Amino acid sequence: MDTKVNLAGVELKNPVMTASGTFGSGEEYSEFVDLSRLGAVVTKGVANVPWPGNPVPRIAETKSGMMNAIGLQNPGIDVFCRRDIPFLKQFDTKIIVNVCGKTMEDYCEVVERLGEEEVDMLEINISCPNVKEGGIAFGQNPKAVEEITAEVKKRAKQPVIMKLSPNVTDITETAKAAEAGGADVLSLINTLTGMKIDIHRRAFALANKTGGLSGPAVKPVAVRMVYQVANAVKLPVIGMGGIETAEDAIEFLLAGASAVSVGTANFYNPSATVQVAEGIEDYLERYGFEHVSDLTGLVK
Amino acid sequence: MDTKVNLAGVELKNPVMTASGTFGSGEEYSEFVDLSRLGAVVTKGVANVPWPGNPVPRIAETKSGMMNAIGLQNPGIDVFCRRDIPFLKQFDTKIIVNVCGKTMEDYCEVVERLGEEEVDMLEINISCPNVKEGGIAFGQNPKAVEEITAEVKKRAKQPVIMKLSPNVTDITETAKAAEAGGADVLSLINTLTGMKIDIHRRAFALANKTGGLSGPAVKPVAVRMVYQVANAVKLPVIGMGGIETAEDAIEFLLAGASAVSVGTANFYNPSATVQVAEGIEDYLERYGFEHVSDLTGLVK
Amino acid sequence: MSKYKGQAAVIFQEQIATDIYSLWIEVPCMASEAKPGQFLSLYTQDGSKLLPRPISICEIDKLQGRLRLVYRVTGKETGTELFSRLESGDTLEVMGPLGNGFPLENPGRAFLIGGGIGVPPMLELAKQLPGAKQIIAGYRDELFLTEDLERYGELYVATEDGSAGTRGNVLDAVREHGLAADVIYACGPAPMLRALKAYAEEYGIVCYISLEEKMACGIGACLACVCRSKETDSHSNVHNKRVCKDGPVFLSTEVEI
Amino acid sequence: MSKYKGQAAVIFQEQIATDIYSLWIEVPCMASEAKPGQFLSLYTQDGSKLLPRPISICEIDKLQGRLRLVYRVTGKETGTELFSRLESGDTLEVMGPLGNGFPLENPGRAFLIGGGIGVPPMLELAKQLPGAKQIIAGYRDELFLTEDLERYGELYVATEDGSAGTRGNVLDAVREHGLAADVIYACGPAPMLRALKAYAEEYGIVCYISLEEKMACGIGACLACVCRSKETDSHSNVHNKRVCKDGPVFLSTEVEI
Ligand SMILES: Cc1cc2nc3c(=O)[nH]c(=O)nc-3n(C[C@H](O)[C@H](O)[C@H](O)COP(=O)(O)OP(=O)(O)OC[C@H]3O[C@@H](n4cnc5c(N)ncnc54)[C@H](O)[C@@H]3O)c2cc1C
Ligand SMILES: Cc1cc2nc3c(=O)[nH]c(=O)nc-3n(C[C@H](O)[C@H](O)[C@H](O)COP(=O)(O)OP(=O)(O)OC[C@H]3O[C@@H](n4cnc5c(N)ncnc54)[C@H](O)[C@@H]3O)c2cc1C
Ligand SMILES: Cc1cc2nc3c(=O)[nH]c(=O)nc-3n(C[C@H](O)[C@H](O)[C@H](O)COP(=O)(O)O)c2cc1C
Ligand SMILES: Cc1cc2nc3c(=O)[nH]c(=O)nc-3n(C[C@H](O)[C@H](O)[C@H](O)COP(=O)(O)O)c2cc1C
Ligand code: FES
Ligand code: FES
Repeated sequence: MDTKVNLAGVELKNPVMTASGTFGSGEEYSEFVDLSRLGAVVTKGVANVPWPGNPVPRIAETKSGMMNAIGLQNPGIDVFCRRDIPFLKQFDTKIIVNVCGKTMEDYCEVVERLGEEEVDMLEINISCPNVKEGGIAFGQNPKAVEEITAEVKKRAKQPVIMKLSPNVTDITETAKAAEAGGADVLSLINTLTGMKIDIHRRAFALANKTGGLSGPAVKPVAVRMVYQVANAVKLPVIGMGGIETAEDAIEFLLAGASAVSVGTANFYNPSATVQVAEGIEDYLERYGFEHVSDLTGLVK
Repeated sequence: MDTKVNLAGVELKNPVMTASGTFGSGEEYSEFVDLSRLGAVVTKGVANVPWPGNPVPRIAETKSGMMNAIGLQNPGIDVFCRRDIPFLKQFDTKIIVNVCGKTMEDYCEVVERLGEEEVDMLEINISCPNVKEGGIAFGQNPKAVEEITAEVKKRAKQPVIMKLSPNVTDITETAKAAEAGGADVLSLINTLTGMKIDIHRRAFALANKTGGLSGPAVKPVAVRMVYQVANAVKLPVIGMGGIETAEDAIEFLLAGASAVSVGTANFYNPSATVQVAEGIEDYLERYGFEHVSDLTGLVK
Repeated sequence: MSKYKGQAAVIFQEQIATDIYSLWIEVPCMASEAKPGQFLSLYTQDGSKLLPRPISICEIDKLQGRLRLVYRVTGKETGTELFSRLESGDTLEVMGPLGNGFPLENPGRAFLIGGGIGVPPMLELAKQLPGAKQIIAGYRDELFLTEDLERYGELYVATEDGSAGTRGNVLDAVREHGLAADVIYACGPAPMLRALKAYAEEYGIVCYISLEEKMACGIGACLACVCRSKETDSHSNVHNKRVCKDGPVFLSTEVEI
Repeated sequence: MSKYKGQAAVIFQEQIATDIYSLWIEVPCMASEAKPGQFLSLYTQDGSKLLPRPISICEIDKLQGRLRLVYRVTGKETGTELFSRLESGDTLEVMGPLGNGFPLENPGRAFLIGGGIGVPPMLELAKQLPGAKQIIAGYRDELFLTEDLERYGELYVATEDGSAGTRGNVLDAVREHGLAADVIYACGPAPMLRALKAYAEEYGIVCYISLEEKMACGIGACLACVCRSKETDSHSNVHNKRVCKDGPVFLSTEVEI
């Protein structure tokens, strides 16, 4: 049985990775899972300088989901390179660094800096709904997506994953724009913008007013978008949004994803990633598939 | 305590209505709730001619939600006027007829026909994701929204509610387009397009491949959009999407809705509508609000 | 109000075969109205599972106000798995009785045919239907409810693996024993119902079949659970009937399956 | 691996005041490691409620491998309401022990100050902290855990409505009884902690406070639960510390509250 997947020339031992921002840089979760069992660890978004993030409350529970407005708090690329990359190098897994920024220049600075580091891929977050500048402002406009993809690609030493926002009328447009800009891989979905109001305090549940909805609640939207994108572009797709179990992950693979990320589920099941990887193996065996890649896009 | 709300000149005894398609024309639910306790009954969408709807399976359960692809099955306007309107006239509630169509002409035909009937308002569904023509094709394009609103308004004898799709990048654009077209009221959200795959049969869970996601899972997205729209237009807004309890309904009111619709919750709690109406009264009393309209848009 | 929605008391639950559970609940107002072939909507207590699980009535004890449900656990983390953990003293949210049920005027010799998890509704039907009854129950391998069934009619069993009764399906059992009837009452998987529809046409006999479809409201309002009808249906004004309200029992001639 | 995530056995639960429950669970690997001031993440069995409910450790019974949790049900349909229905024999999913806990080197006379649902962690702290302890517990009206607390130190009570002890807050009780200390350990609502921070500054004494914030991961990875730190934090490289991992106990001087 072959669980390997190839994303733009990078070979992952299996298609299971972590969703950015839900796993730190892996340190805290290494107490619960052997990071070497994962296809890749995708780090929390990192910017050129440290970001303090948003005021608290930063999260709120919703039915079968949660909203977050962390606001991309991060220690900046210097500390990240000094501390987080060496930590991850101890494990036999691929390192994918998620990059955020407020301006085109911010993104480019981080991407250039990472060219010198031993990381395997870059994931460019142009879809964070929780910061005023940057993020989603890029991700909702196909022209801007193409532009930033092209600029990043010019500077990147590693293959580039563009992370798409689900808060759009037609996700195939931004997907095609990223493809036109030269993206190597697409990942989706980031969070859906949501809001919660505390009716007793008559105030927003999140200090930021709105937040990004994630978790099982959004899975049907995510599967639909992965299906649409996989059928609209030639690039490999990393699917995510509400994956808790191997069954969920397989749904994304069958819809067209080449790999998957586990996000919110880590919070309530710290071994979710490894369980997903194991469950995919069981499925391949049960139904007699030789390669996990045989599942990709099987349901049309 | 005053629970009355005024929508474009139509006075509802309270802000609680049913969401189109989740309550039929009220007959089946009249065994469980006194329809006269509701602000309004919004009927299942009706077209100029009978529609057979989509093949089964038409629904699938998802975490804290469900997907449907009923495909607007309806008996056509003739049977509807002969049977459903007289049934609803027996009750002391407002009648809002939800109208669907494949072409501009279809919508206009139904709207003209309803001009002769004793119904209180019309809700124009330009946001159904489950039919190829019509529906969402109109609802995702601001220009088309403005056009169809204007055409419908020319012919309508009753106030017109335009029902907006959440499957858009910026819902304030379609909201403003409906306002520009002359809409009297806006209602939102319709369902979010989703997909589910049965990994054991390796087939779509719905015959229609995609379906509309509804229920508590979508509430955060719905509250956010109601807030955005209420702050972008001058029209009253009817909020819906995942309302199960009075607490949920109050969240929508505080976000800016003037009235609310209960949809999917009817399926698992047939008395949900009346319980919501009662719970809103309790809230007004507990916090000393005199008018339910005082809640509208209180959280800014 | 003839439909009840509320809590039922769990009286007793036992596993009667692999993944098959038998559950007695007490809910007097429903038991007094229920008819064979009707079903209940069962609701889980897990807030993430919203929709009803429709389960047929297997037995009715009007005297004690109790109903028996026999159901299959369809997999891990399903609603039926949650139901299987219920114990005496627990409560279960239910709505019903729903649907039309089987007609009880017996026009002659009857076949009562159940396939797999379609067997349970045949038990109460066998108890209530007057006249001569030949009960044919088909299983993959493991039998259940056969001891209950044979008290109310001649029982014939078919198993796919031949481990009991006729090897094959229910029609194989009919042929093997040379059975004949004037009317068929059936519940089971679609291929079985299709075969019975053809059989009934061939022999020119009346055939009632109980259909299954995914449901949301369970009471006829949402139009989720339709089946194709031969003629235009008077309610829908198209060729669709609602399984939950117009059915689940239909004449085999009025629906296309 | 020092953190455990898995099932704990419910040994005994009782209601000890309006909406306040005391729950003993057995989970030996956690009991052997737990320290006062640490907390557990509790998970509901309702699939629609995903996030942990952080609850402080109230008592540790290392011998029997048990932990006591005392918590408040915050409303209808909440996770804590679901926990309140647990009975002996049930299981409960937990993770922990989490966070740093209170330092146990006692540099002199200590105040142990709990406000409302911040009282419970003071019990195990009182048991383990060496030296002279003055325990000040503040309540709105109804008392709980006072009989347990007075076994481990001098207990002073304050109630907002004056129904027991000093009318007012914990600092009113300190003043009324003319108490003094060299170090403060405190857990309770933000206004109380703010007042204690000011009090400690005024008297130039060390003050440890346990903070609360909404959590997702509970282990330091998601950055949901931050509080503002006075200096740049070495991990975050900004003025944020994680309540779940760097706390929940902080020196009052290192955080802005
Ligand atoms: C009128 C009627 C009577 C039935 N009687 C019985 C019975 O007596 N015993 C029995 O074991 N089964 C019966 N079934 C089938 C039973 O409803 C399903 O097996 C059950 O709903 C599956 O739920 P789950 O929680 O195990 O699965 P899940 O996968 O968790 O279900 C997800 C959703 O799909 C629906 N669903 C899944 N399978 C079916 C199905 N086959 N039919 C309808 N809805 C489905 C569920 O109701 C639920 O809404 C009947 C179905 C119908 C329509
Ligand atoms: C370190 C720490 C220790 C705590 N110790 C105790 C204790 O010993 N006893 C006790 O009764 N309470 C304690 N709390 C508060 C307790 O966590 C909340 O009251 C509880 O999570 C509310 O959950 P719910 O299911 O009742 O509410 P819901 O409204 O259903 O909760 C929704 C979500 O919000 C979170 N949440 C709500 N209120 C709080 C809060 N005040 N703090 C953090 N998260 C919250 C919940 O964890 C959940 O994720 C502690 C909090 C923290 C951070
Ligand atoms: C707390 C939190 C923080 C996140 N931070 C980031 C981030 O820094 N960069 C990013 O691209 N996505 C971020 N995301 C989005 C996730 O990577 C993922 O796209 C989304 O949560 C959907 O997957 P899930 O439902 O499995 O969580 C974050 C999500 C959560 C819940
Ligand atoms: C089964 C079903 C049928 C629906 N049919 C219609 C319809 O005919 N016309 C319409 O405008 N909306 C229709 N809707 C959308 C609902 O009116 C509502 O906008 C949506 O479900 C969100 O609300 P909820 O989460 O409370 O269900 C339907 C929804 C469901 C679940
Ligand atoms: S389930 Fe709604 S009509 Fe049958
Ligand atoms: S809860 Fe995730 S960092 Fe504290």
